[in-house]
Amino acid sequence: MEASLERREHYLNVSYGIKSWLLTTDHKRIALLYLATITLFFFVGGAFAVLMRLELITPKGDLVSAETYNKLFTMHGVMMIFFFLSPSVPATLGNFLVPMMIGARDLAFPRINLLSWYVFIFGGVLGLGAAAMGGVDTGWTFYTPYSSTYSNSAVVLTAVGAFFAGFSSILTGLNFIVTIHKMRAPGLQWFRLPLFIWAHYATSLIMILGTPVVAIAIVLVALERLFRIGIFDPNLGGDPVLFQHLFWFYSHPAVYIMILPAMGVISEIVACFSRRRVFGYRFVAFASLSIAVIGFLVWGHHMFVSGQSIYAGMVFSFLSFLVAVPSAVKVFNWMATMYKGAISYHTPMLYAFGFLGLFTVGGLTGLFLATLAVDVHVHDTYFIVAHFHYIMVGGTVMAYMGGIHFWWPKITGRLYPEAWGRFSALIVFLGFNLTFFPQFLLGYLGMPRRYHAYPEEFQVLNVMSSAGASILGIGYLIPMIYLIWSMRYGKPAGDNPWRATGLEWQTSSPPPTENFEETPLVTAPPYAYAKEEEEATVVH
Amino acid sequence: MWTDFPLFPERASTIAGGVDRLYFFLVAVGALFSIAIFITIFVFALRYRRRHEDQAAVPFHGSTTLEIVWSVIPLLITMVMFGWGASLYFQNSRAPDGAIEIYVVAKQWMWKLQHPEGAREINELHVPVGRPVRLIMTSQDVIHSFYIPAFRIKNDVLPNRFTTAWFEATKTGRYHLFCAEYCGTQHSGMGGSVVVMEPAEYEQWLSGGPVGESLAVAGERLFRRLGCTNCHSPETKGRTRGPLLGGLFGKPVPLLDGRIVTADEAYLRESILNPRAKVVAGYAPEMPTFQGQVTEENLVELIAYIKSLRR
Amino acid sequence: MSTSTNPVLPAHHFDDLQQQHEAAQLGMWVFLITEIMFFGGLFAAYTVYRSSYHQAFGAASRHLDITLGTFNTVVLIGSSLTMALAVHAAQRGRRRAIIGFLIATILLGAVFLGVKAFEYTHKFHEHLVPGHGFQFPDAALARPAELYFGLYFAMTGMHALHMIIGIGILLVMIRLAARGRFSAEHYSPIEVTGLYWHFVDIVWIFLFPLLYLIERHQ
Amino acid sequence: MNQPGHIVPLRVYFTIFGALMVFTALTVWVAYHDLGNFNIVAAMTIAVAKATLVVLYFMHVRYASRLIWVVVSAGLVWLVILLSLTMSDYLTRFAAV
Ligand code: HEA
Ligand code: HEA
Ligand code: HEC
Ligand code: CUA
Ligand SMILES: [Cu+2]
Repeated sequence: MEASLERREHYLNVSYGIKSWLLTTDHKRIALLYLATITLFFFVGGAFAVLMRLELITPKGDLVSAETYNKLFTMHGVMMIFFFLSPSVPATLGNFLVPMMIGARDLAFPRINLLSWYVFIFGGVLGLGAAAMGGVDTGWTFYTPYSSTYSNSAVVLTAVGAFFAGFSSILTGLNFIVTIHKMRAPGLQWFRLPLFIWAHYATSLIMILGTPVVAIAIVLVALERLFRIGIFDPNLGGDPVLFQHLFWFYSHPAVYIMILPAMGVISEIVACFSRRRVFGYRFVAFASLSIAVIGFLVWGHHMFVSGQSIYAGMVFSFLSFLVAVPSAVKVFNWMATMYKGAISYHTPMLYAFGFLGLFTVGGLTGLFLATLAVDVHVHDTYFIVAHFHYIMVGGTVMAYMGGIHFWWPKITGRLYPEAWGRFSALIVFLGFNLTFFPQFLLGYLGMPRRYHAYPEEFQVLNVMSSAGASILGIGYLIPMIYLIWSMRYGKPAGDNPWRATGLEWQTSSPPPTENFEETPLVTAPPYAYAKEEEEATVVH
Repeated sequence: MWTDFPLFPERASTIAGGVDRLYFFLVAVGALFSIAIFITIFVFALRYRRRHEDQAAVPFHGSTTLEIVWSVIPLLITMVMFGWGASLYFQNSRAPDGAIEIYVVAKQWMWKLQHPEGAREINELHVPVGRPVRLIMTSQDVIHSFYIPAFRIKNDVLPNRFTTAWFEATKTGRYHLFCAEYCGTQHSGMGGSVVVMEPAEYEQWLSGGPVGESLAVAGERLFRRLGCTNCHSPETKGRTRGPLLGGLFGKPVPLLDGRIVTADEAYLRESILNPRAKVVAGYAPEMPTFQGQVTEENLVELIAYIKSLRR
Repeated sequence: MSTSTNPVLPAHHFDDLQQQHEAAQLGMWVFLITEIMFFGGLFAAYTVYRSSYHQAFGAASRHLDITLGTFNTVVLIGSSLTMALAVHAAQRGRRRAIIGFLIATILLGAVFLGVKAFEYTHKFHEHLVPGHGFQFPDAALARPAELYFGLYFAMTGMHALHMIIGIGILLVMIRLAARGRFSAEHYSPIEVTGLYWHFVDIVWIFLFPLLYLIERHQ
Repeated sequence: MNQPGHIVPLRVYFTIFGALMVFTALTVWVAYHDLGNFNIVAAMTIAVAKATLVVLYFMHVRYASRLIWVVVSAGLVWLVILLSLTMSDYLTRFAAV
């Protein structure tokens, strides 16, 4: 097997050299370019988090100055949201898998795909450049008038960086939508698509419909800083709350950009390692779409105490509860998929367990925040910080890690070391909860977020949180090391080590440049894991 | 340090109890579902673990009944959350009559608080226990947020606009006052405390402190100095160019364009800064804007003066 | 999108020209709805402020030159017509006509931008550009009027930027057409460019009444 | 959206252009009449009519597949969501509690 891996031509060895990577239009190589870059951004963002947690060990602001601290959480948020989590699953796993799962040779616009990576890199360079030039201190939310008039940090540079990251995600979303509509293999009807594809379709809708609005909001802030065209300037009678509307019109749906693809990953993993078709396939598929659509109607829940009309607040609260229902449907369907399954404890499945539990906690605490009277108290406290890390780190990052492990054999042709995988999944889970659970308590106690120094009675919980963060950091470093190691030394995986059913597993690992030797013909729904279904799925 | 280790915030206002009850309900629902889901994961993972490589799962693919059940039940639960949360919020957003009115002016990075009697404080607010207090808040620069955890209240404080909040303290003591909206370098230092006192003590504090003149008196002086009297003075009866302002506060005002608005603080503020936005029926839009000539504190004084005018 | 050197063969990852054509068209439409939302943010800001400051908006609007605005509207719609004719020519595979109509479109676009530039300089001399030097005759309305002009420059500026990009694309199309890349079977780049150009026209169709025609009767 | 696409007769393009010119004149003319709140309604109605003509004929949506129709309407629906929910705040912000 070892030998065959080298002899056979596949996308990794068709050509060598930097140029063959930087000018590639192969969606699989572009996915790896993205993987490398967002990993970098994750560790940069993580390093900022480490420094913050170190500062917060003591109540006094002694490690870094207040100014530095403000820059730390801003750049942590910007890096993590715009440059790591939003592109995480879609730009890496999505780029790699969307064409393969639908039996296409590439995305519809391969060169636009490459362009999207360059746009992303350009934005990232601006973001990092802003960090190098002293950083920004507005918070990742860029609220005016602080961002437009008062802050003297590199706001424009960072904002433009975020703008380009957004533009890159528009291009990705556009590519996915066209690809999914126009490039499906013969016989691959909509209800034969894997749920991963449904999730990415829903995500792409949000990318193209929401991102432009935050783009214009960012442009307006930049215009105000550069040319004093004060659209949000209160001195002219402009309304800073309007900026918040435009910002959250995108940034709430954006949280679903960050969770939907992760949900797609979980559907694939849970089905494969329970050897069951995903329970209630159609409901899960439609849940993705309805989350994407209803998700656009709830943005005002970030503004309950912002001076927004209380009536608008009530409308937004109501709609926020509606969006929870499809999420609940999904969780229940995954649980039902495991029922009477044949469950194995491979690393991806352990991450999926983690996802299910932590997403539930994060989502349910989201309901606390959608509840008006309670949000008045917990808004802008650590309760919020805990909520979104539970969903984004406990949910999305877990699913992302699970997905990377799940498709690692497909991507590299080699297996990662299973024991290490399980061990670090456990470390991540424990470290995570120790980091972020105390923050719920801190939040209800009233500790505001974005605080560089805090009253003494909050110290114990903060120390616990910082301790957890160091464990969590280790939990992320281990996979980083063994995954890189396995690219060279891992056991050859074979084409389909998990005996999974998706189209991507029906081709060799690593796949050839054009993905399939022959365009596959699909005749049955996905996830034919049960014995009697196995035969009828794919005919070549 | 390790002895003072609270896990739950103090409850010191009339609305705190209601918010906490709702919170406990949410915690109960949340815990119920989370624990149920954690246990189910464990049970399924153990009971249905794969015992040998080729084990096949029992195939079945879905059940519309189940889907309906687990959509409708969460929907009903969330509707309870919505109804409870929204009605409490609505109740809590209306201040009772007869509240003490305290003006809050926020700026990077301090709170300036002005009592109607004239006492001014910075980063510290003294209030009597058992009396509703209404805060009328504005900012001189960026957005801040007035937050007293023990009272479970919070509201953003915006430039060029009034927002309000209210509370009625139920327990004497000293509580944290935080700025909860990120406002720049010293955001975390922009705090202080609220001191809740027995009413008698409070009276004493009011008279004992460095009492300035009351807001309304200062406002009256300004009213003359800025020349408002030229157009709004009862002395020049008969030929005043602007409407008389006595008894105006709280009354409905018919406007030139047919709308009727209530003369609240926001309206008074707008009338001074942007008089053309709402022109009173029967008058010409002659009043000049005073934007740029009056500070936030001046405005507060002018408004307190106009509010103090009786018919 | 026209990856292949031989114009009649589809790019390697498409099955046939039909699929490629449909993909290009859908792609452009999807891109255009992102553009709708992009301008949508500006329209939202406009709606909010116009509803709060209708007087000031009316007064400020009367400082715009309605003749130039109307003239530009006619010019831009005219350029849409020539663009549509270019697509028509492409569908018939008439290379010379394509190039001619594209050049006409560019010229009309350039006229539009020229007039716009003239209007901008005029505003500059009248001190109606937001910022330190802003002056408005009616002092009581000066601040919201500044807001209006902020929106005016942001909206027309973004629109002009889109036109400049459009002209760049048109130039590329002329080059490709001159090299004989298009035929009656393969013309989707031209068609897709046309979609973009018409979209920019539509934005102006809304900007014109919203910015120039507020309360002209006073 | 068939290949090669539907070819619209030239006459249609010129008719549409003429209609757009008429609408332009109309919108300027109507702006000089005081119709109160109806001015903005008239201006927007005319603009929507013009945009519809451009979309249907110049952009060929009239002859396009269902999918394109869906895409175009999605764009409009989302624009309406943005405007209406934002205005829901501003229109009720100062209503009495
Ligand atoms: C991936 C990211 C992500 C996701 C998916 C969510 C999902 C949700 N979020 Fe969260 N949120 C954020 C990221 C995310 N959020 C971030 C980053 C912020 C802060 C931004 C900032 O200010 O910096 C935030 C802030 C935030 C606020 C504003 C708080 C404030 O600032 O005052 C609110 C308020 O309503 C909210 C609500 C919700 C709700 C109701 C959901 C729902 O979609 C959750 C639905 C899921 C479930 C409900 C769990 C599964 C269900 C079950 C297991 C069954 C049981 C169910 C029932 C009984 C209903 N979120
Ligand atoms: C995708 C999103 C994402 C992710 C993955 C994370 C990950 C983490 N976050 Fe993040 N966080 C946000 C998104 C995210 N965060 C956002 C949006 C905000 C709001 C910002 C704002 O208010 O504007 C925020 C704010 C935020 C705060 C609140 C700051 C404040 O309000 O004052 C805190 C505090 O504990 C925190 C902690 C952490 C920790 C410990 C992790 C850990 O999970 C990180 C673990 C990873 C590592 C530890 C990296 C491993 C690397 C190493 C071990 C190498 C170390 C190298 C050196 C030290 C040189 N985050
Ligand atoms: C040049 C004359 C003039 C001066 C000076 C003037 N006003 Fe006025 N004011 C008017 C007129 C005329 C109106 C009614 C039309 C309108 O609403 O604009 C008015 C209306 C008002 C109203 C709304 C009254 C109502 O019945 O609703 C308030 C409040 C007010 N003025 C406060 C002030 C204050 C405070 C000052 C000084 C800082 C001031 N005015 C200075 C002319 C003036
Ligand atoms: Cu003031 Cu934060
Ligand atoms: Cu949200």
